[in-house]
Amino acid sequence: MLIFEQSRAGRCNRAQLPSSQAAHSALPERFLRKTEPALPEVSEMQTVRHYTRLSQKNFSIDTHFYPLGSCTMKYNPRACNTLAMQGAFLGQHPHAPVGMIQGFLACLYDLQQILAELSGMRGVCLTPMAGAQGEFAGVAMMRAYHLARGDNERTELLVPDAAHGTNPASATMCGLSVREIPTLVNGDMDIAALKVALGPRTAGIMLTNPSTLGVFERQIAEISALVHEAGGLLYYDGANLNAILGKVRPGDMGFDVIHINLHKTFSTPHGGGGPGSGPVAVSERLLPFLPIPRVAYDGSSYRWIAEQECLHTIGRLSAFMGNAGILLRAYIYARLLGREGMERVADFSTLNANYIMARLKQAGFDVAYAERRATHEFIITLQRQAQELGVNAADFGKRLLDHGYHTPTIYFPLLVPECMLIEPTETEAKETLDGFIAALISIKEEAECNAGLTKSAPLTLPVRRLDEVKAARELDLAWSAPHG
Amino acid sequence: MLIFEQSRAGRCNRAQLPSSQAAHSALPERFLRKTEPALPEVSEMQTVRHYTRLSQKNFSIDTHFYPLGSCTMKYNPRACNTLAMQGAFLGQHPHAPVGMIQGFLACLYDLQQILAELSGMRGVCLTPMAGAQGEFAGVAMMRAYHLARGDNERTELLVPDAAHGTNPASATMCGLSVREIPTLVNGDMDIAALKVALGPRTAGIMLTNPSTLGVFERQIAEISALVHEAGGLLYYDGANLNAILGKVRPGDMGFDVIHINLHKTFSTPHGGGGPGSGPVAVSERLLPFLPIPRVAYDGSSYRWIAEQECLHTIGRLSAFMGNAGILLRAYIYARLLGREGMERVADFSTLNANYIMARLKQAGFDVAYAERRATHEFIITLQRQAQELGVNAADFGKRLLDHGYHTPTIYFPLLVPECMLIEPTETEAKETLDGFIAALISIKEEAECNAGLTKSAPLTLPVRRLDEVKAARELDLAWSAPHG
Amino acid sequence: MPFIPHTEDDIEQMLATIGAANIDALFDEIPAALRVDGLPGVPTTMSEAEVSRLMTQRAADVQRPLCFVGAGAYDHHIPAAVWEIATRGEFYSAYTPYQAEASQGTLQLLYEYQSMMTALTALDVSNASLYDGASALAEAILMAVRCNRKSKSKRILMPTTVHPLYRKVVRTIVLSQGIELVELPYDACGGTILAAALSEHEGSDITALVIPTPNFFGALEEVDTLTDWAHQQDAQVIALVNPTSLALLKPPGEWGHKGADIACGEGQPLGIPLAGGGPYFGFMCCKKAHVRQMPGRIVGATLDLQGKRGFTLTLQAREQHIRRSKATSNICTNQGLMVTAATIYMALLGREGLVRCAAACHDNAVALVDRLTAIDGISKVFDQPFFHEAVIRFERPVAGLLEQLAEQNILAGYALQGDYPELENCLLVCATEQRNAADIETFAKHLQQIIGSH
Amino acid sequence: MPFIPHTEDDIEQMLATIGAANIDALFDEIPAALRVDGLPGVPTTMSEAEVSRLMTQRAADVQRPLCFVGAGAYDHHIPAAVWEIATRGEFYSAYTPYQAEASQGTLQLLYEYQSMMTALTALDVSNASLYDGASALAEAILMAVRCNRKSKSKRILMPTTVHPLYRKVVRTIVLSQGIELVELPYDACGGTILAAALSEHEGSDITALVIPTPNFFGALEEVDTLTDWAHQQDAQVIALVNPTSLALLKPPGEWGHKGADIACGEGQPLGIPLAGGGPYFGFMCCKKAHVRQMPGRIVGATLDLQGKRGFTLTLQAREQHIRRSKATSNICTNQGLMVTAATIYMALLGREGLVRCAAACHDNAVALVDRLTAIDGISKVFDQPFFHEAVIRFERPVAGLLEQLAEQNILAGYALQGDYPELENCLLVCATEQRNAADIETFAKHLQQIIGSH
Ligand SMILES: Cc1ncc(COP(=O)(O)O)c(C=O)c1O
Ligand SMILES: Cc1ncc(COP(=O)(O)O)c(C=O)c1O
Repeated sequence: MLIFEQSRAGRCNRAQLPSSQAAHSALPERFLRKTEPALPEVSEMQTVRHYTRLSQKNFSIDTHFYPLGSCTMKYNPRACNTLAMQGAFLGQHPHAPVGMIQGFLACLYDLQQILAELSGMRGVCLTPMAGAQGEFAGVAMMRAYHLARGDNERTELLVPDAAHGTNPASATMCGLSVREIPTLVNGDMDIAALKVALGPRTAGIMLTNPSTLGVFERQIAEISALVHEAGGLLYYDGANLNAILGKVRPGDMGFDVIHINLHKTFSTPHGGGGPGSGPVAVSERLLPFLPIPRVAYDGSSYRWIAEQECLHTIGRLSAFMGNAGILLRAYIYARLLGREGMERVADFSTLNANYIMARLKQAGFDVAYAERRATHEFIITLQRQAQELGVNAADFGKRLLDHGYHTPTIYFPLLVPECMLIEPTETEAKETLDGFIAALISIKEEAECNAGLTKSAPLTLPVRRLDEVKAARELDLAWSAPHG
Repeated sequence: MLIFEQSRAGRCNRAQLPSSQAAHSALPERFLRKTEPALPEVSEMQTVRHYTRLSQKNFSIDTHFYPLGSCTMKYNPRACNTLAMQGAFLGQHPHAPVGMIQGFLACLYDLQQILAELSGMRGVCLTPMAGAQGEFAGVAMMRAYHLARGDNERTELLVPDAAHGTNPASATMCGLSVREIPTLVNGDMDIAALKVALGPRTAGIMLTNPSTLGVFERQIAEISALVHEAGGLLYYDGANLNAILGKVRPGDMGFDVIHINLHKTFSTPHGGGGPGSGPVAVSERLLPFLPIPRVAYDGSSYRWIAEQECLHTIGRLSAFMGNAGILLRAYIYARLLGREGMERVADFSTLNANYIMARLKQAGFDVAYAERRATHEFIITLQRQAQELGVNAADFGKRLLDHGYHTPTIYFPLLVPECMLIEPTETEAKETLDGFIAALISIKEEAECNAGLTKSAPLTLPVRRLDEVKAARELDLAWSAPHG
Repeated sequence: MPFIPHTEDDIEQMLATIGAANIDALFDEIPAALRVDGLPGVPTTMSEAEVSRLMTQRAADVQRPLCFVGAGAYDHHIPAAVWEIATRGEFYSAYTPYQAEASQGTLQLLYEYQSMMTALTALDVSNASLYDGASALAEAILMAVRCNRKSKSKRILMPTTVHPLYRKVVRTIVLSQGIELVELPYDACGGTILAAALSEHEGSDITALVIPTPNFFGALEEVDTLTDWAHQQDAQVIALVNPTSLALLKPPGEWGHKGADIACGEGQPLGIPLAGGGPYFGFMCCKKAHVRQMPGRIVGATLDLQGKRGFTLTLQAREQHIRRSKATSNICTNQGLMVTAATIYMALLGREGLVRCAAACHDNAVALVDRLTAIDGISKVFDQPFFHEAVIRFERPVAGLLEQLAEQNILAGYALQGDYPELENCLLVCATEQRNAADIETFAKHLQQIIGSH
Repeated sequence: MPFIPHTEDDIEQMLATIGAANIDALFDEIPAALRVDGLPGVPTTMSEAEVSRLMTQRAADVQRPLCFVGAGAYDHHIPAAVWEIATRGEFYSAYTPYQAEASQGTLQLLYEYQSMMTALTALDVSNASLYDGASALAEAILMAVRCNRKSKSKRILMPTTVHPLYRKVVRTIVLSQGIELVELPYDACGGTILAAALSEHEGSDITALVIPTPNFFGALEEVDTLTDWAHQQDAQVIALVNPTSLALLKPPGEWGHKGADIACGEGQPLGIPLAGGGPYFGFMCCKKAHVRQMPGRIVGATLDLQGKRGFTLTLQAREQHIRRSKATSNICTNQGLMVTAATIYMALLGREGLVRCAAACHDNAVALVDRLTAIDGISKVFDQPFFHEAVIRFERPVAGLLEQLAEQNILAGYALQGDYPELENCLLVCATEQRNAADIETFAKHLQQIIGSH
């Protein structure tokens, strides 16, 4: 039942009413609404019960293994939430003078330093509110760099064909055009194609390494050299940073700019879709273009860097300090891990992925790029099953839900047909991986003898398989009161 | 799976280890344990996931209608929790000097005043940690009163046969013997029997009014006069205070002492079985015997009343200030309600109970004391169904779970066979009551044509009906590691 | 190694299965020259106990003043239940509901959120959130350009009564897409869009007009006239609104004859803590006709294969993961948890609660302005009705005053001179439902004292 | 009427169904003479916003000192996850799991709790909690009387090394049941039970001996000798223990040749906040033979009708709702939520975590005592090994010192003279794993300064 369907005219939650009866009639009629908005009229307990019960209808990290590739669904330490939710932090007004919020600024400053250090970069701006906004900021800085040098023709951004959709979309939002670079069958970039693509129109290239194919781009040094020689810059999509934390730094690989998805590598909550946070870090040459606001420290107190100090900044991306509360959580997580913990992140996320890959290979699954090392994630393709049994990746995924495992990312990257991108993360125990592997194997066996059953999954969730076509055709996007 | 069954030797949650590696070997061998305790070895995420999932296996007020008679399962406002869990309150050491904890003492003092006011009593001690401890304290004060007067023979406590089990048990713990007073068929006390029982051995009488039969004892003024005349005192079991809040006060009814179950009337959490809180309030004559600690206010600051000021106190019931954090929650709730809200509590809990009773009567259920007004709760008896269909109160109760309703209290009070004591509380909406009524009716119909199905309930819960006999015969009270 | 569950045994078995000698071997595809040996510049690991202590100290180094500043972020009461429920693991640690059947909790909640926002704005559809109010405005402008096929100019009329920081964000985000932002000055008397400035653009190709109300000065724009004017120019109307105010004020869908085309704004007032500036969330609603140009996630109701109602992400063909460089936006991760909180907030306040909250804000703001302007040397700057903020002028620079009031633990307002040099000595002050008469008196008394002692 | 969902329509319909003219008619069985017209003495209703502000102000009026006091309540780190999970509505707002099938969450957790407590104490069974440590000791004494059928005296040997407040609570609770409490003095050198005092009771009818360890002075009693001595007298042994210490110290089940019969104590150290003194919880474990004399709830594992494991309350025939005046105790509502937190706490720390925590406490306490007694004029009072508390003596009254240290925001310890007049100028100081070297130094420095400036 919807909260609206529990509404009754005249019901109201009195504990939440302001005590004064206001006399807003003072406002001229023309500014006022004629009827009260159709918000639900429910009691506080109904609301609590409703949303508590709704929450129970979710899979989440706190309840299920959630190996959603490219999303790094690792344990979100509760301490990060509890400590960031302290009243003093929550009560800070964004316009509060810096003298009142030194403790908060200290956290942001420290986080800037930590991110610069682990990315091998020179400067950091924390403000982008998700990976995609980090991409926008990064590409905008690349563009600003070229323009500042009078290099006005560089409007083409090279993007591997396996890239995440945000990469080309961000390029477009920055007014650049996208040129796709193909991938070789071994998962590395087609350098020959890259060479053809590079030229005076090249603004730069946007890579994730490890790529979304779950393999490390081995030619990165060469790519970096080629792009730089051609006058372009290198952008690092940090969505996969979990795989290499403390092993190799984007700055050392030759990248000029990187965004870091804190909601992935730094375990801030995914929140049913966000908030994320996508700080950008840059090499020396992009420093002048960093967005604002940023925090400076003079040895005794912290302050916002003034706009006037950043004449070349690409500007602001949010009204205030990005997703500040998420930055606090990431900072707490970074301190909990420390340098020792950070190195272990890559170790164990990679161990987990390679273990599942090895076991699935043994069990007869088709692994994409099977000759390569898995990084923190890897791909299986169910094309054979789709062709032979009529059971596709989506069916496998839905059936996994019945086994109590969240579906891995499916149908991305687009390069591999009927693919499943599996990212276990470092925080999952071997027994959990074994359970997941067993489930996949049992689904494969089920599909071989009872494909109909598999295709009708899920069977045990609050709803059976939903009709997405109907959803898109007969749009029902908001509740409206039944007539009469 | 138990948390122990997820344990692996050598696994450990490093974020929770103290940073220093301690050298406790300094302690002589004879004091040390030889093997480490068999606590689970699990990761933090496993723990979070395990207990989050366990929680989902509970019915609770926040998820279900929970009409458990005599327990007042009303909405627990989240504000009471959030505000009581502020760091400053949580961090207070019980030995902190009063100068450091004025804000806390102010809350306790205010609560003492409010409870005195609404009970019509002269003095309050907040320390009893549940209703039963309140009973102990109250009876102990009655005993102390008689002893202080040299009235040493008064060792008999009169208790109606319908009383809650804690009443006789508390009497025993105070060294008193219990004499049961029968109840008339109309639900009132058998005054004739009371007169017979009263005498020089009478320490007093312990009543709840409304009684556990869900009816108001109409002869209370007469009872009070008789008991007082006989030299006894009157104890009010405040478990049912929700029914009369702001309507009639125990002090005005002639009671000398009362305990108030804050986890009932004042909506502090039931917490899966506690903590409760059972403050006691007394009339003038029992003031000297109140337990300690209590809070005093001199117009500018708050302090603990010193033991030396209370020469006749029955003493301490807990090492420190009882369930202090629960007292804070009750205080917050009391302020949210205020006097206006308190009166409404009785109004609407009574309205809800009478409504269900009326509807169930119409639907052909047998209501006990059908000619009486229901108070905040009432009783149905399923004796007819048990005899005719073989479906008893327990079966009805288990089947209700399948319909998404928690079972009412069953088989209590002992006076009514196959009974269900139904207490909806004031915070439930009419639609919820209607759903519950419909469920009971549908179970009755089901029982009439398919008793086997009803008796096999529950069908939809994490487990089917449990074998309680086996549990008691083949005791398995703690996990032990499998051998080998 | 906090948060890593592996035992030595596990590691050994797993490596054996993989056929690797040790964990380091798993990184053998990374060119050795690029490898770093750890991160010496990152601080060392701390236990949770140590970090708790550090963060408690840091929190103690943040003050909690009495707040009379708004200017884009508002100090409303947030019912305790909002965050107790929103931070439940099942909401907190789930991600975008790609697998609808396993995410009915989040999806139904988003559908309810969309329904609440359409109820507030009187528009047909809502998306499931954008980053914040400022970026939502930028997205609304990009969307309006897509919606207004007739217009070729990509010319947007942007009043200076729009929040200065929003205008900066818009510039950052939209300028590289060939969009022209034309500033509309404000009326020095009313503090609203200068009507005369519109006539200059009469008849020219305008893609969209942004109408902020309450505007940055707190004043209510003449939305009916403005909307009709824009529609006469074939321009789209983008409403930039405060969601709390919509409980009281005419909703964008009812502005003028046809209603605004798009409404957007900052969702923070709906149960989101101030929190130093974020996370907040941007909301966006529009007419049904424009839904395919909407950026961001949208949830729809549908049926499962047994005919039971369920909810799912829909119209995904607009989005970057399908449409890539041609998507309506690059947004992927949005502000889901904030919307979770906002939904619970709106349900907890309910219809009457939000109306009363908005009314109390307005009343308190009127009381505040009346009280302050009763002080000698303080005057009201604009005469247009306002919602819960207004501009007052002092007879001397405000910087010093703000500092002295801060010493009294009062956040007195937002100084306007930086953004509007002509508004010398002017302060934007705000009162929400949280500021009672005593608070206002405290503020006024301190102010009087400071001014008097000058 | 906060929290009441009824609409006017609802009320009308419900009254019509009932056949009552108005709500007041529902109270017509209450004698009119007794009715009151409301509660004028109770303050008026406040909105949640107002109460929040009040409680935030009250919280601001509570200081958070650096804590070196224990004496029955210990300042341990509590992992954030403990209370984030324990306050989930499904745990927080459920009641005693009478309907096992609808309460498997709470029941399984309690079974796990019992398993953890038996692991810590090396005894066979645990109940599901009592009110607090002090009342648990009282219940243990009553239980020992029931268990020890051979003894007729109801004589309990109660060392003065037991927490003075516990002894008071025990007196309040057990004295009316004809139980005799005999005080055992302590050894002025060791700060533990005076061995010589025992010999006085040799051969007499003793029902039980209470053995506290670490005792109130922090000192470790000679548990093996004491246990064996008591058993030789056919007395029951009641161990009063600190659960954290049990991660390190010999568990009661292994004391002497036969082990203690009953172990009880305060559960607060296991993840329960100090919170001004409660809610905490009492724990109690015993040998299997005594289980039917145990007070409180007990959970057992069993099977459902399909053979699946499940959990249920068991041995209820001991309890008041069945046995009434003959029950093992009057306890009904216990401290469920605290045990929920403690269970999560023990799982989060795990075996190694609790062992390391206990070890760190001990080490810090040793460091504290070493550092303080290095100051001129401060000496250690007892020579027996201690766990995380110890007694130090000053050359002058401690009251003034405590006040001066409190001004420096230091809670310096518990003054003993009130309870032990012979321990003039003595302070019981404590260090948990939370007190690091810097804290100890801060304490010592301030103390030095104060003493020096005297
Ligand atoms: C490879 C990759 N790049 C970019 C992004 C975009 O990040 P965000 O969703 O934070 O905007 C994602 C996230 O899903 C991703 O997986
Ligand atoms: C009528 C009655 N009296 C006494 C009690 C005992 O209260 P508590 O459980 O708080 O000890 C109860 C609680 O269930 C009760 O219902």
